[in-house]
Amino acid sequence: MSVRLADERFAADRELAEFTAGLTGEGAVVSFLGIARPRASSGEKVERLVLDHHPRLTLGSLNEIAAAARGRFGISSLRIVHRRGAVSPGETIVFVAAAAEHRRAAFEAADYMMDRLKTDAMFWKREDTPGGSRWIEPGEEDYSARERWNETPCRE
Amino acid sequence: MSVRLADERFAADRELAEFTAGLTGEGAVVSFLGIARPRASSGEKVERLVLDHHPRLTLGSLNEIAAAARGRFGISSLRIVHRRGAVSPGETIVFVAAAAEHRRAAFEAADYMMDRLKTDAMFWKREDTPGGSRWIEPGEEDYSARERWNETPCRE
Amino acid sequence: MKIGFFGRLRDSLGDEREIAAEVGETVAHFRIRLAALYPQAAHDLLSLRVRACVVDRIVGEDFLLGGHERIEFLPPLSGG
Amino acid sequence: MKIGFFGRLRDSLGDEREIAAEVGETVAHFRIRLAALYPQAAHDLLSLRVRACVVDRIVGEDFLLGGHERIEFLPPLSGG
Repeated sequence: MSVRLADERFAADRELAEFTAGLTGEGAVVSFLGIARPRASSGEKVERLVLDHHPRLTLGSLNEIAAAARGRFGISSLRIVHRRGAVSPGETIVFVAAAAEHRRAAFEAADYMMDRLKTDAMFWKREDTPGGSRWIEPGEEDYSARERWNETPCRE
Repeated sequence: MSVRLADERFAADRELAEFTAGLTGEGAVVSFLGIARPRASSGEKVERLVLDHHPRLTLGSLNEIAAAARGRFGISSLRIVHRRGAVSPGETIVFVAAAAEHRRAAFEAADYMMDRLKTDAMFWKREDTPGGSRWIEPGEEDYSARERWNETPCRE
Repeated sequence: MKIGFFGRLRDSLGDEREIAAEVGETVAHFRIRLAALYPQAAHDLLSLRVRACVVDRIVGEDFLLGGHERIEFLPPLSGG
Repeated sequence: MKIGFFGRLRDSLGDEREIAAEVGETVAHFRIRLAALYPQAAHDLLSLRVRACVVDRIVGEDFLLGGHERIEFLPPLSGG
């Protein structure tokens, strides 16, 4: 189980290569890459994203999500790498990978981790555009995606 | 849309890197790797897999699955690479990637392509073990996975 | 007529055989003749899970083989 | 007591401020005082979607601040 915060741009393909190199006979690997989009949902050009984080709770929240995925699905190995600080459009914000004997568990674990990361990972995301900056909150679809896994939702 | 058969071992991380290099602003990439397992479901050691294929229909079946995924989900780009011939344990049998504006479509498209590949891609898979060879057929769980997408199932 | 085999049929019968179709012969009838000729593969040759394919299309059991140069038998698929 | 801010609160109020807690003061009461001091962030400081955190734990509105050196205010999260 490998979970880390990245301050700098990282290569998702290298993460995938390292992750698969560490496997021991699993048949299925699902990975997800979240990439900083060049346009805001309004259509405005995004110059950069800034991910504010908490010095301890942010990594703690990633570890909790990873442990929950491991406990919940039959996955033998997983990885989360999440940027913090400034991220340029086109750069990878988050890399998630899950390996399992069979594909269903790997798909579900990756899907679950992403849904939880969107609402429960301790980050605050700001889009900087030529017209100004805007702090992002999860949308309704993020909360309902999170609730698909029907534990007690974290939303107040 | 890139679909191809590979006769030799290929590097899944390079496929992912090439795939993401070709993107134009998508925010989400889901990839799946199917890796040849060192053990059969019986527990026997697998020396190699052999994937028999049809000279035209195999590639046709992959293209059909890719086109169906593209038509069905909001994905802007996808890739399928599938081995044929002899595959050693630990080597990647299949690489699938889907990119979309948002993560749900990318997850569903990759999941869909894998379910269809398991039952509808025109391959015949043989496991060679020290005790002999065995031709694999999709299991009941593969057929029911395929039927989740509830088109007319291909099963006779 | 050439007969092409795939998967486990290729293992038991080889890549290809050649047997003339009879006048007015259907796929169903041809399967029965093949099964008699190759008892080691009779179970598969008679199974409807093993599909018949002519000119790259799956054909039904009443398909008439006359005028075709090749038929192929496709066992259940297993990709991915 | 130090007050730490994150996300949009950090943008409007800076990384940290320092204001002494009153004797027997709760989080709810402290929010009201802060909102009066920083009207530009009053909406967030009074919103229960902005959680209060002491010693790395989310605390409720009736939590007593006495004896603590730091409180943090966490706006709604947005990761991934």
